[in-house]
Amino acid sequence: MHYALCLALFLVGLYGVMVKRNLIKIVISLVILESAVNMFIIMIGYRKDGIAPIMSKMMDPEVFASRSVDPIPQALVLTAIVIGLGVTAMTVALAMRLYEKYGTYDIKEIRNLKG
Amino acid sequence: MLELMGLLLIFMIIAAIVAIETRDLLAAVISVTAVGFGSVIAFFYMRAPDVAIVPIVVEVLILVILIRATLRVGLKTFVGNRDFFGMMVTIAMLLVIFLAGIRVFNDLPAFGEPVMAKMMDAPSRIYLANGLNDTGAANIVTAVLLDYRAYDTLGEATVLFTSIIGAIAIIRKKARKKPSEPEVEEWTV
Amino acid sequence: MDSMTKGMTPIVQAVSGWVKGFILVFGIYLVLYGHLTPGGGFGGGVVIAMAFVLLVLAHGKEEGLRRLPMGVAAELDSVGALMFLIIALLGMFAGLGGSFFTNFIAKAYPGEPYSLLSAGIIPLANIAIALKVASSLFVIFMMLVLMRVVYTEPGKDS
Amino acid sequence: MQIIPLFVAIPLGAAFFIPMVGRKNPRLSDTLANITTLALFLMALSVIGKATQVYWMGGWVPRLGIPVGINLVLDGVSIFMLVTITLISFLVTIYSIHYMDKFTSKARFYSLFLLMVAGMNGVALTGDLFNLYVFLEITSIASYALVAFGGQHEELEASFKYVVLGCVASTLVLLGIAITYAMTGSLNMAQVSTIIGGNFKPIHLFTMALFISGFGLKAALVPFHAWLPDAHPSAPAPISAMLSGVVIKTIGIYALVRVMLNVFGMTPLTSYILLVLGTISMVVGVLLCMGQDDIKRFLAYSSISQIGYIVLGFGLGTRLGIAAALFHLINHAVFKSLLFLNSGAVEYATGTRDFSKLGGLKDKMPVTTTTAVIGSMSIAGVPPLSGFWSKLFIIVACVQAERYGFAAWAAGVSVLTLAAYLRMLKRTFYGQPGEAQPAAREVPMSMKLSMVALAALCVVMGMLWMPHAQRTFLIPAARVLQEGLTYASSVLGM
Repeated sequence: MHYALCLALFLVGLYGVMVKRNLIKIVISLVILESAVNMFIIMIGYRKDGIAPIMSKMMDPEVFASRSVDPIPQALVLTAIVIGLGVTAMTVALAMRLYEKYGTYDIKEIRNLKG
Repeated sequence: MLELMGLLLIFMIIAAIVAIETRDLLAAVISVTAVGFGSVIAFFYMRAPDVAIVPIVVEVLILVILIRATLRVGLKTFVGNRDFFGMMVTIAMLLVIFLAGIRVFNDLPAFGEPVMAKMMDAPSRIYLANGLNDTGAANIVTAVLLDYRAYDTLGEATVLFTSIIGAIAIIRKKARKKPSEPEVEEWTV
Repeated sequence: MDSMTKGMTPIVQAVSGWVKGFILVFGIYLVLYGHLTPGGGFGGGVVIAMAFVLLVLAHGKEEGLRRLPMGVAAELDSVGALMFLIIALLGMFAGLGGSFFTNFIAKAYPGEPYSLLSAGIIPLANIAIALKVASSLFVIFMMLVLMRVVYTEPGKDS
Repeated sequence: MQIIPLFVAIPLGAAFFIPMVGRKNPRLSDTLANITTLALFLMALSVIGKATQVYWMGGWVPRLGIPVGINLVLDGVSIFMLVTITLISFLVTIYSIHYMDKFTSKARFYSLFLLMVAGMNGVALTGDLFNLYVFLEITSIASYALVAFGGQHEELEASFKYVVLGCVASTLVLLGIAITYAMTGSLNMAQVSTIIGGNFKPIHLFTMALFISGFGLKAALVPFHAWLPDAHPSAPAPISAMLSGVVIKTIGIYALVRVMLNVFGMTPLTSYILLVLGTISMVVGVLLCMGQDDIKRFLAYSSISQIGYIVLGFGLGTRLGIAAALFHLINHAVFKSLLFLNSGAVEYATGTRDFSKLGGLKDKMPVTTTTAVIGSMSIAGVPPLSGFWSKLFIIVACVQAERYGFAAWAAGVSVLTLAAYLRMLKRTFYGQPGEAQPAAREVPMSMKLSMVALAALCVVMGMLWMPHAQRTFLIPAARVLQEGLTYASSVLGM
């Protein structure tokens, strides 16, 4: 159920990428796509009534290991978020340059190259 | 509590649809930030404080960048979609993926029961049991990020470096010169 | 549109002067204690960059560039990345562990768990990453702020 | 001191360093970049013929057979890819010394170039799924920026198209990796393959579909090829050579084949999908390329067709098929980079890439013409050049696997390729002089040097099928892929 909702979020992003004509809308759709995947990865690692994977002196290591959520997905998502940020920044830079050249964000009017 | 998570996801989907479908530009940018903050809340809820800190700030930065990209060029509204036929084909295709996804996702472990609970060989078990002794870091996520899987983090830092150099290269005003002209370094963009 | 060049009202400037100091300290805290509490190089670096973003938003881009010129920020970006790579390469020397990314400090001086100086190269790597992330986000933000978007007719490229 | 991590660390270090020192002094960045790629090429040559080595990052060796850290695997295929990548990138950096004088910010160009090389080396070496994704992104982002490097209208537009489709592809791959992790709890390719081990549930098929569409987008296989004919021609010529020559093969084909064959294991279904995708790409690519009037767009469409041959060979799944596909992969890397460098030389000398404005260049640019003829004949499969042998062996492998239909398609497309290339040669180098080149002169030394080197390789590469070269270079690579799931035991040492 939860995974299906996450997939729906992913597909909403994919829909935006494929259907929208405005460059900024496409960038927004890519951001949504990335957050959907990040969300999915964190959900994989969640343990019901779990605790954060940060040890403290008060906690018994055995109890910690049996109750903590999965740390790997969290490390992966940290990496993925930064990658997404880099791509977004570069895409926005590209979109702004394109605006400068064509005076529009509409992909229909930008179409110079034939598929 | 799992219902709360479902509600949060539904909220994010609605915000995403608003972001994609609204004609008002500022509303679209703000809605996509709402999706981001929805995921921040979800990360806190799913016991991932390390992950939650980064998107808070990243979302603000993306908001600033997107508003900069949209507002300063003075555009207010967006124009519509690509042609109707292509849109229908896309929607049909996405529906097929969705139905296939729902069907196969039954094979995944249920939400709330991570795979490491079942798999005896999962590396996560080793990280949780020995992380502190192996690396000296009490924050196991940091231990994974900067010691066990530090090579990924090097790659991640490189990605950021690449995109910055790339963005600078894309934004520079003068891209071509005559072969005989000397190289000039300019920061005015 | 003017706020990017001249900055905002004096009230905003005064408040942001205080807030930005707190943000900076919080960012540095996140970096230094990244191996003990939530946070780390990336989170901390982004927070530090936000302090500069606030500076630019409140006081205008001239002030921001005076505090940290673009050229210097771009060099810091390279320096941070190189530092991280060198930390990784140091581990390759036989005396220090022998493979890429060996945590050679933790092997030699295991340090008291839960203290600031535990975890070997992890705090050092956090500092390098924070330097890298903060300067690169500052660069990208300033690039997009400084960029003048002027529409040129097709076929009139420079 | 182990050499394996240096394949990634050296180009990374150079890429971080060059923007610091090279901004004011372009000649210094030329020197540094060329030394780096030469060093990488020599390192790649030095590992040819070595047995499989596994390198655990940070000294985190597996505990009780459970991989803890990230591993780099230097096996036959990785060596093969490393040699291809570093060979082409070395010759292309030599070419760039003079070619890139047309552009500003040379230091950033080299930095991005080396990041791209580092990313590809990382992809070729890694034994970890998520690490594969990270290095895939490094390569992709560097190539997005390099496509837009010229800063003109169509370059920015092509780059935007490439970014959007590339991002979708990366997200699909990441989703695939996430589902794989959710099923197995591991990211290590060897461990994942022992857990999945060829017994498929529907979700594995779904994951494989994600990987095929993600990597297929990166490799521009036919239903996913929309970005390539824009992106490859728009880039500066050295980058077009890299993109068509090695990038689509490393982050598309190699990654796809590694995941399909070594992690999931080849099944009749995946084999059939690859065969069909390969054949469609082969046919559609060559048909689309016949009608082009821009020399670089022509070459870009032809790349799609040749990629089809490679995928067809891998799809057969037999030892001969895989070896022939690898052979065609390295051959195509050589002659397609050569042809793109030729097109860059033509553009450098005349300022245009349009067939209708070109013609009769053979007297003014003899070196470019000769090398272009060798490259074209090789790609069209004229004996005794390298392309002939690899296409022949792909067809033989099809026949041996009793896939006669596919063999016929491969032979037919080869004839069409020859016709298309003869037309290209006639309209560019022979025939009536066009309007665009009254002042055309032969290009500077460094550009000539790398074109001649690549043309010479086209002639001698057929020798790779000699028994000795085959045994040390091709067969170990083909064996790793063909033996599929034994990959796991050779990596984890069980």
